Amino acid sequence: MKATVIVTLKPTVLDPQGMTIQRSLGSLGLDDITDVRQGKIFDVRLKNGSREQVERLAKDVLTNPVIEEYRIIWE
Amino acid sequence: MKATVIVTLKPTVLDPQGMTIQRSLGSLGLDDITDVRQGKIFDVRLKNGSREQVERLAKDVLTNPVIEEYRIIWE
Amino acid sequence: MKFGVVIFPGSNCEQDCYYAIRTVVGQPVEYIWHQDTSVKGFDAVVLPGGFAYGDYLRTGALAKFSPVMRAIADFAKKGGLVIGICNGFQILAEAGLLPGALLRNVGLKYLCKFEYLRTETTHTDFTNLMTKGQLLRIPIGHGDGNFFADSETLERIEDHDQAVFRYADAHGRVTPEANPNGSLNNIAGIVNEQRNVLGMMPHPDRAYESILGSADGKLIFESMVNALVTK
Amino acid sequence: MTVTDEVLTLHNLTESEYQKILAILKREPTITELGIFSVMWSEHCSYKSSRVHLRRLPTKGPAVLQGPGENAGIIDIGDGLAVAFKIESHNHPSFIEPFQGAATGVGGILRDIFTMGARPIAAMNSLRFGPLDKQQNKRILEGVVGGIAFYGNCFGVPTVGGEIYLADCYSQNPLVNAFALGIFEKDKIFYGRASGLGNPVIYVGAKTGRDGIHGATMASAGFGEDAGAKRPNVQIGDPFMEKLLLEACLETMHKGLIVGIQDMGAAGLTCSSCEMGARAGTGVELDLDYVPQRESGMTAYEIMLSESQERMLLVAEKAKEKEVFEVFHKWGLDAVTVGRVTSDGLLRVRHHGQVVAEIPNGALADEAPLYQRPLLPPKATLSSRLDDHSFLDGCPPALIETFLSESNDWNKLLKLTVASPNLCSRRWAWQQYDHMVQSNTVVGPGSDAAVIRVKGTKKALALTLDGPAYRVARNPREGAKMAVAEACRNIVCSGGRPVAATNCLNFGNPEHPEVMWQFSEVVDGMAEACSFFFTPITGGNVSFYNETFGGDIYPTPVLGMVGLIEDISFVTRSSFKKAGDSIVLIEPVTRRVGKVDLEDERAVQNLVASAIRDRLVESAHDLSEGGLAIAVAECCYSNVERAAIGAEITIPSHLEVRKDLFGEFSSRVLLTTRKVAELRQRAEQMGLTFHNLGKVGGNRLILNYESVKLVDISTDELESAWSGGLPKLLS
Ligand SMILES: Nc1ncnc2c1ncn2[C@@H]1O[C@H](COP(=O)(O)OP(=O)(O)O)[C@@H](O)[C@H]1O
Ligand SMILES: [Mg+2]
Repeated sequence: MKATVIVTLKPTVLDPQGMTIQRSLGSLGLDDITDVRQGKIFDVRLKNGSREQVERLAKDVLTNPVIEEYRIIWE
Repeated sequence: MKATVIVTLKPTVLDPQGMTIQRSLGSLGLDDITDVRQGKIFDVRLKNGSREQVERLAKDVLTNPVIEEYRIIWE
Repeated sequence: MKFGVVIFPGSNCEQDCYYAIRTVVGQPVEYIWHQDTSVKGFDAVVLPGGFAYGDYLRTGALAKFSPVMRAIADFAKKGGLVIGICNGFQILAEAGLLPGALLRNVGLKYLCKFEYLRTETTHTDFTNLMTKGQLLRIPIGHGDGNFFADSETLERIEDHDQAVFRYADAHGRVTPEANPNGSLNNIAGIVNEQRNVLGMMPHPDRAYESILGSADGKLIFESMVNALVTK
Repeated sequence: MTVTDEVLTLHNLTESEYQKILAILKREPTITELGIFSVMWSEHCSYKSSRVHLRRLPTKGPAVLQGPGENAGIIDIGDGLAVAFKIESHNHPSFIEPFQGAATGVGGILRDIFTMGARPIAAMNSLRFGPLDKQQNKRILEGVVGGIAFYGNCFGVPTVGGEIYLADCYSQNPLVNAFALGIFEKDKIFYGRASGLGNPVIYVGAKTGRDGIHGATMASAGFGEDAGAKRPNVQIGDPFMEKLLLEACLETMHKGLIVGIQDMGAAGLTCSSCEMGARAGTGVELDLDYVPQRESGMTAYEIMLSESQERMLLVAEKAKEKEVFEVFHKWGLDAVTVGRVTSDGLLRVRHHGQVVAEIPNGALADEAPLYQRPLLPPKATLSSRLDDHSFLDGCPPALIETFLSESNDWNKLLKLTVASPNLCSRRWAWQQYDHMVQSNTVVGPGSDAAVIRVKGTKKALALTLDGPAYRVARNPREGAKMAVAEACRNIVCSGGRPVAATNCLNFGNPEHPEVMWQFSEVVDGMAEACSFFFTPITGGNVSFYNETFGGDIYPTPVLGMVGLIEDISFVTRSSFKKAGDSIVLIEPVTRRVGKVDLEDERAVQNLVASAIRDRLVESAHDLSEGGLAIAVAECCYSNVERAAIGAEITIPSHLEVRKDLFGEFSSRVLLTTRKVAELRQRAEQMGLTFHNLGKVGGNRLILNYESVKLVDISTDELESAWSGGLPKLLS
């Protein structure tokens, strides 16, 4: 079984990475793109289909709750 | 309009980050998880709905074709 | 003979390269701004270390779009000497001027320390003053120096004698323990097929005076001067 | 607005402080004004509990160009050059988010340096954590080290030294003190002054978000049960932005385009604007509609109090506004005029066409309340049990017991000791810091002091951070003197002359009379020793409220000492140089633990300094934690110049073997020399005790005691125990 964990910065938290990418796009002629925010994604495989372990992984290991939030997509 | 670009390492490329996470899982009792691979996700906003710019962004900027591949999710 | 050192936003070793070339190698050197569209008048171009655009997307990824990179690609195609050090190597790889890519260090951490490099070939414009197998002590300082290429590309690099430096131990043995970052075949530096573009992760610009712990890096700049003189 | 008790509590303002506000304004404050007062009068910004004491520190000297009161202190190093340096704490943010907290701490201190026009050329950090048997402490340490590396490496400043020390009291309250030093021509110093009526006030750098609102007031209150609720939006560091700001600011300065500049650190736009006005005796008028904003719908209160990082405020000459913009645009940065300098001495803030605040700058910056808080020596003090071996503090109890009882297997004991939490190698941490960028690093992390050469001269700078927390906890006054003595000794052992210092005073809750007593004692001890050694304090930082659930941390002063090496050929390392060199120990006639005799200390330092200058010395190492055995071991380990090397010495017996090997007596140094007789003569002339211990050589460390061979161990084995210590604790 597979799952995808998506970890992103909370919307109010500054994302220097995304901003820097966005700011450099003008010179590439990609000026329709008004905002870029960067996050992480984890493709996870698991043996017994124990969803609970993926939840714990996402919450306790992959996410820093002070600045990030996560969502899980099940396949 | 919004789009999400997901960039992941090609399957043939070693993923040290994913491997390090994977290795730490045993001691956390998360031993049903057999594989973790890390990637990046970019949440993009665009003005004129020009999909072509997002395609170019994903292909030319966000991805290094030597090591990575991408997919786009449209919203 | 004139050297040019490129400044990208976020470069931070441009002064080291400048100082090494001017003061120690004794050659004229000028800065090149990343927005410049020409490198006319220069005989050799240095892409220095640092964090161009913060390395925020991938190392070297945003810098490759700087206008100066088009000029440098032309310059290289015509045989001009280009050396990319650390972040400069990452930029050259991103720009396709060198094969392969630089991944995150296997240990996931930035590492700053001296390494031994074994000189694998003297048939380049950057190593012509060395002997084959010569050991150089030159420091690294990077978080993404793990050289990767697909197996076909790697084979071509080796077949064409393009691997210039490998990480080695103090006795010159190329072992897994001597590999600080997980690079394939312990590769620390490569040249293009034309042999006029070098990318290397270690910093010769931090090892050009014995007071800094080593002066071995000078050999690389002096080889470039030598190549330009004899050309 | 009705200002209720609750509103005042939320702003950490007392009733009497509120009365003072009413008296200054002669009316009720608006909410924005209340916010402005609360941050400017917070402990962090106003030093209201510490100022009466800090006045006792010596701040003047022939080399001092700028003492406390500006963003950084400045000293003259000759050749037309000056260096600016300062240390600052970022303790509370680093507890909430270790990586970003430490990163933004580094960012903040770097801004303090380049605000004055100096290019940062070195950084250091002093860190305190709880013991690493707790998972949370490991996470904090890893995060903090990672954050420091992330910021400093990207910015391009070499992180050349620092200290990490573990003890229980820091478990819920880590300390992150960041030091930076920059260099410039001494006639190109810039100040934070808003002068020139009508001159534009220009905002540059990152956009303003709701980051760290009330960061300053938070740093002025302890963490209790409601720490979570008080959490502001965490500040995220953007070292790339800061690097661009550095280059752009220095360029505007060199082109002579600006008249005043200040970074937006604690209390953001509020602090920078009113302090610049107060220093120049002018008013500043801001229109917040022009302030670049990252989030929508921000109130005036939020914009004024935001602590978003990587922002600066400059004042330019009217005619040069455009040129300033051009420089910033060249570096890809926004620059916006957000206000003007006025003549009325007021900070006037407009938002959406309305005046939302109007306060005299002087009242905010200079008329903050001052407290002479009660002082009381604490009843219970730390036990004296570990006085001879302070490094044991913070070690697991089992290790302490083994150390204090083992008396057969000294090989084992030494191996255990070198790997113990407070003595093991910090290489794991500093290898993550770029300590070579700028190609000036002559001696990097790991020696007594870091040494940075000054390009274009034959000089070098020696830098060290010292904060002997256990000693200060045992006796604040003596401990503070020891900190100064050790810092100076470190500089002298590196071939330099101590010139001036900066200090970061990390303490518990100033409302506890015991804490204020500690503070006062530390200031007195530091003042005495700094006067004695002619090393004025040119600035620093005070961090109070380092407590959790009512428990105060050790009083933890950290001293950052800057020394000058007149000729780079004087640079001396702590590590042994060559086989055959003689190892000698130099100490005062009277041995002391936990206190220092300043005259004795001076004699030792004078001897080392003169011996180095006269080329009698091959290596010099100051003895501190772990005493003689540890110092000798440290001199054997490998370094950038050579592989590990052995030594055989005979340790003179004095008291008892454990103390003779590991006792931490003050004012001692270990030298190697090829001129034993000459050195001995000098030492004895100066009234010092001289012991010729043995020689460098081989690949084993051999320690004889009287006629017994106590230790005989391969240096490789010892070094791997030492260097493996921290990784093992973290794994
Ligand atoms: N412990 C101290 N010793 C000497 N000077 C100090 C100390 N703490 C603070 N100062 C001085 O007080 C002034 C205000 O400091 P601070 O508010 O930390 O500056 P900033 O606003 O740049 O952070 C500075 O000039 C600083 O050097
Ligand atoms: Mg400041």
